[in-house]
Amino acid sequence: MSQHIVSPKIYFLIFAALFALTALTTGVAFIDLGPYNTVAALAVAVTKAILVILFFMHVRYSPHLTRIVVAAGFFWLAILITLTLSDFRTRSWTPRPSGWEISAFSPQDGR
Amino acid sequence: MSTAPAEISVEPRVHYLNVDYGIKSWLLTTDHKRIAMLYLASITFMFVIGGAFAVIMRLHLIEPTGALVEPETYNKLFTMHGIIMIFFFLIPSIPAVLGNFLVPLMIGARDLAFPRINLLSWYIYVVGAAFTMYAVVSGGVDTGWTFYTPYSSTYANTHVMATALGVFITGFSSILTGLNFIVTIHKMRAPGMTWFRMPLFLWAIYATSMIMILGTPVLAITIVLLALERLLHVGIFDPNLGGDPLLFQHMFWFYSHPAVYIMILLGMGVVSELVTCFSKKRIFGYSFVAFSSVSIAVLSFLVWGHHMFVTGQSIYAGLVFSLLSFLVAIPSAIKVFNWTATLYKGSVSYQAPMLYAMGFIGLFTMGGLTGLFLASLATDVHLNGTYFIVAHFHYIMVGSAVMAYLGGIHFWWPKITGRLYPDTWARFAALVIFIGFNLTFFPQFMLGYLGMPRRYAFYPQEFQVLNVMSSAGASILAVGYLIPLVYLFWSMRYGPVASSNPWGAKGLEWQTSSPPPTDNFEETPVVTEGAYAYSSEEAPVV
Amino acid sequence: MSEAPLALAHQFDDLDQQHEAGSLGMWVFLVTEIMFFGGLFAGYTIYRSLYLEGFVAGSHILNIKLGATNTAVLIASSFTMAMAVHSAQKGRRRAVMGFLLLTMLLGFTFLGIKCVEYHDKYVEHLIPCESVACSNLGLQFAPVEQALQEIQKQHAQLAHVELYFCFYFFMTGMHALHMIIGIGIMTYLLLMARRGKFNAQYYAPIEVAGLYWHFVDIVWIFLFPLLYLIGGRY
Amino acid sequence: MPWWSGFPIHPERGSTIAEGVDHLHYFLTAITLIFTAIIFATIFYFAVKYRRQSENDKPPHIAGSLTLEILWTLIPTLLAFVTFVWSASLYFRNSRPPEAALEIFVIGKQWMWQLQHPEGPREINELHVPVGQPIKLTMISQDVIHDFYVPAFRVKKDVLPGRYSSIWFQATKTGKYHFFCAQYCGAQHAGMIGWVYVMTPVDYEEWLSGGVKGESMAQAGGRLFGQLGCITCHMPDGTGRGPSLEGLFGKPVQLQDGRTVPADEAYLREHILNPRALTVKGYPPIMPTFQGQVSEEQVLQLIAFVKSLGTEERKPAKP
Repeated sequence: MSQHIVSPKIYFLIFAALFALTALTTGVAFIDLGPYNTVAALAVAVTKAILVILFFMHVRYSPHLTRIVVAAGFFWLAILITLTLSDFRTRSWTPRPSGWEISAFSPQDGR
Repeated sequence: MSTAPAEISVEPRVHYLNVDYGIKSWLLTTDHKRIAMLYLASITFMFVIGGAFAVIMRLHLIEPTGALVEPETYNKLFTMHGIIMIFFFLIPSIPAVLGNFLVPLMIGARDLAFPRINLLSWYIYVVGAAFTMYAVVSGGVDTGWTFYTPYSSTYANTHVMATALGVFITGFSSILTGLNFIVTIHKMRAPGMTWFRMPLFLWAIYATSMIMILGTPVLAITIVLLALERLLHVGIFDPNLGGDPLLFQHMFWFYSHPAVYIMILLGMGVVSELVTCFSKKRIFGYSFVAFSSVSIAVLSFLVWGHHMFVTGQSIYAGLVFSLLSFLVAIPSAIKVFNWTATLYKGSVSYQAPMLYAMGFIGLFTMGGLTGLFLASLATDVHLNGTYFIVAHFHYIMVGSAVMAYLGGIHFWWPKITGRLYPDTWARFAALVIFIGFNLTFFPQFMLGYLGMPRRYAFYPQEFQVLNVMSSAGASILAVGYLIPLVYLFWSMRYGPVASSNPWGAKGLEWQTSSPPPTDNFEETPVVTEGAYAYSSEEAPVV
Repeated sequence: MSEAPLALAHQFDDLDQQHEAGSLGMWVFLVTEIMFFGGLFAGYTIYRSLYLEGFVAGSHILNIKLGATNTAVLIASSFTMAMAVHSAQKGRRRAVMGFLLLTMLLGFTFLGIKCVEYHDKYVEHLIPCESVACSNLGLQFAPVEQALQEIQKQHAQLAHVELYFCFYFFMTGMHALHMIIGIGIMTYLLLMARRGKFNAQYYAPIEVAGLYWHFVDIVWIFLFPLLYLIGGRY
Repeated sequence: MPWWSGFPIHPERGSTIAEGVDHLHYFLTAITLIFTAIIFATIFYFAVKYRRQSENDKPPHIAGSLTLEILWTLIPTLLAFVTFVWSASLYFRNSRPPEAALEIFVIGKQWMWQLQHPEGPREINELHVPVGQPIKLTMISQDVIHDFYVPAFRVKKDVLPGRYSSIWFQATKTGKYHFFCAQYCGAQHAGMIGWVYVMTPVDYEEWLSGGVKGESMAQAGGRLFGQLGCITCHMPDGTGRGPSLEGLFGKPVQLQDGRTVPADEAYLREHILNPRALTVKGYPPIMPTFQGQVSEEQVLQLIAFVKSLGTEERKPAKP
């Protein structure tokens, strides 16, 4: 399992990559990309997290069980966020006999 | 009916109970069997307190204007009854008592993966119980076990913080127990014990541990946010900050619905063991029952919205949650059919554990199907917040989970204490509980359909007759629960000595002596056949 | 180095089984931590989608330089922790102690920078607390000059910015608490390492502590963009 | 009076949707009783037929049968799906109030209900409605979450603080029906109940005119509109700094950041209490917030006034 010893060179490489990604995400924040700012910030954060999980936490060399456990953790978090968000985002949908009439906004009911 | 086992001369054999005496040997033990006994004592104490609150409430509701207590006290009674029964009895009962005792025995291990963490989780449970008991003694809390904001965060002036802290701490006890079970089942199975040779009780334990691991932390963070909102007078559920009380309900029910499956899944696990042993037959459709346990655990995380159909959740989300709630009922139906099919061509005996198992199957069918009323949107609008809901979840929690727990306690009692209990008394108690239970909670279905809201300290006149019937049933049920307490304690000293396998059951725990030695097995057993191999020709010599 | 008998617990058959059980146990615990922080992230996501301009205003009030340096500090501490595990695998006792000390040092730096940020919020009256006790301590939410202009620039409502700061303090506070626990664990490991408890065969406690520390780093990796970089600074 | 006479089995059906909900309820009751009976009977039959003859019986080894498993997976799934479609469509239809519904405002506060008719009369824990006329209740709470529940009409909805929620019903039978608070709200939660009096339209008109004739909500709203100084910006001819509110209710409004939203009650309430988040296109965000200066009831009166501006003919048609 984690008997596999990772050479310090790879550790240093990963450290450098993480450092660069941090600088990147901070720099990108100062450029106006409209809605893509958030997408970019999240994409960088996810890559950094994957790097830490695979190399620093040795998941790359661990048996499948550990990978399933990690995936299950993030999947359940996704369940909580998506199903709750589905309620908040569809509150302003009022049912019409012909189907949904999706009004762009009804303030307190959540945009 | 059951022939008394041949009298075995009791030579002073060292086992986990008489290996050491004294308070220190109990309070500092890391033996999973002793920790199970510590849990048994503490949750029975909590069950008695919770039960007392229930009896007072039922007596109070005999009169439409309320016969016994003030409305404020009644609100505290139903809140404390809910909190104690759910967080301090039902959730720890089967996993911490039967699970702790049996998991290492059933997979042929010497102990759980982390014995010290196991003892730590008992201490965490006791500290949590202490906080809640402090709240009970010094005035109680009246927010309902659901702690809905903004009442619990701004308007309630009772001991919400102490109870919330108690529930928060006890949550970690069930997280650590779940963690222990998952690692033990994965890493410490005896040679030859593949996943599909494991008893179904262990499948249920595994599925329940998944729920404990994935659900309880969300309850913990929700309670921390509630406590912070009460402390700082500002928080994310506060309407005048633009916060939404529904977010609290979403995060609360994300844990609390799977929590009801923690209670029932293990009841199913116990019943799978009882039905197979007392009909001397292999379970019908082993892999279907095993996979339905795991699929219940997974699906239970997708359905919590059916608690919020009328609380202002969006109609679209209501449709999604309603469909998912119907799907979660399917695996439970599969299990019930498989248990019933197991009896076919078996050799059925009616000892007390089997009576509890059969009672479980019937009442669980009733409880489960009344859940369909609440999963379907149109009827839930009428029935939400009425006594129909109270009846539904009592059929599941009391009618099924507690019955299965009692069945399990009776079935493994010889293994736990090395003594047999008086079976005629046990069957009588099972019957009294069955009758008392139905008389208490069936009228509440009708009360709910008539529209009597729950959590009412006084109610209109026309609901009185059904309430009186329910209170009558409650007194029978209370008596029914006291009888086992008496004869089980009696049997610890005076019961006939039990052989290592009094029921002729299959399973590794019946191959070691009862009560088992501290290290469970003389030498680690090797498993050669599937679970419940009752009818294979070369039945291993017991 | 003969197998250290004292290290093998009686319920395990061999050291490998014990090691795998330890790692799996920590990973399952980290899943509970994911769900624990997950509750906060879920609340954050929902309110960000409902009151975006309040969150943008709140995020622009934060000091992005301190946030970025903190991220770099934490990544460095992750690196030194990984090196500590590596040297434990090689059985080099002095290297293990050195790297553990370095990781704790970086951890304290992170907490120091965090205190500076919290102090700035205290001075700018951005503490989300409405209770009487808080106002006696001078903790209240009444943004002034620079923060107020930012809020008006974004057309945000004061209540929504206060909601944002609720999340800011709850999330970074919970993360800081986990940092303090991590540093506590490492001091204990430092003492055990000094007493030579670990060798090339038995180093599980260090590896498990490493997993915990990397998890705390991952939480911050997500916290930094979500709290500091909302909507971009232009 | 014999004890069993006060022992109703079946709640009254007082509204148009009660019929449909009851049919679904009986369908589900039938399923529950049939399946429970099947299970109990099978267990009882097997338990007796295959009772243990001797201790060393050797029952056959039956591992299971795939066909049976598939059978008792498909049938429950089918039943579940049928019930889901039936109940979802019923719920979908019941959730939309008809256009010409008479609107009544409900304010829940700790342990009493205040019901406000647009024509002016205000009732505590009582609601007088004409039979046969669809009624829409727009509800809000002043403190904790309450829940307006009329068992005879099969309607229930939580009443939330800070947000309007609405239900509708059309009474079919005159008479007196209970309404309850069905969401726990504190000490006197059980006391927050009252009566819905369904009357013939003639009696309703007589009650409406006979009762204490305060000014109608629209008139009270108009008075407030002047007192609070709204008139200075929202001039009827649109020459003030704010937009004219003539005929605004129900029409889409263009916001500063490009969104167009319908000007319904929720929009107006949000605009009164938190205006800066909803600056209308072409107008500076200078409207002050009235949070804390107006009670929920006054907000409802202002909204009633705005609705009555320039839409005399669109008043709900008198029966």
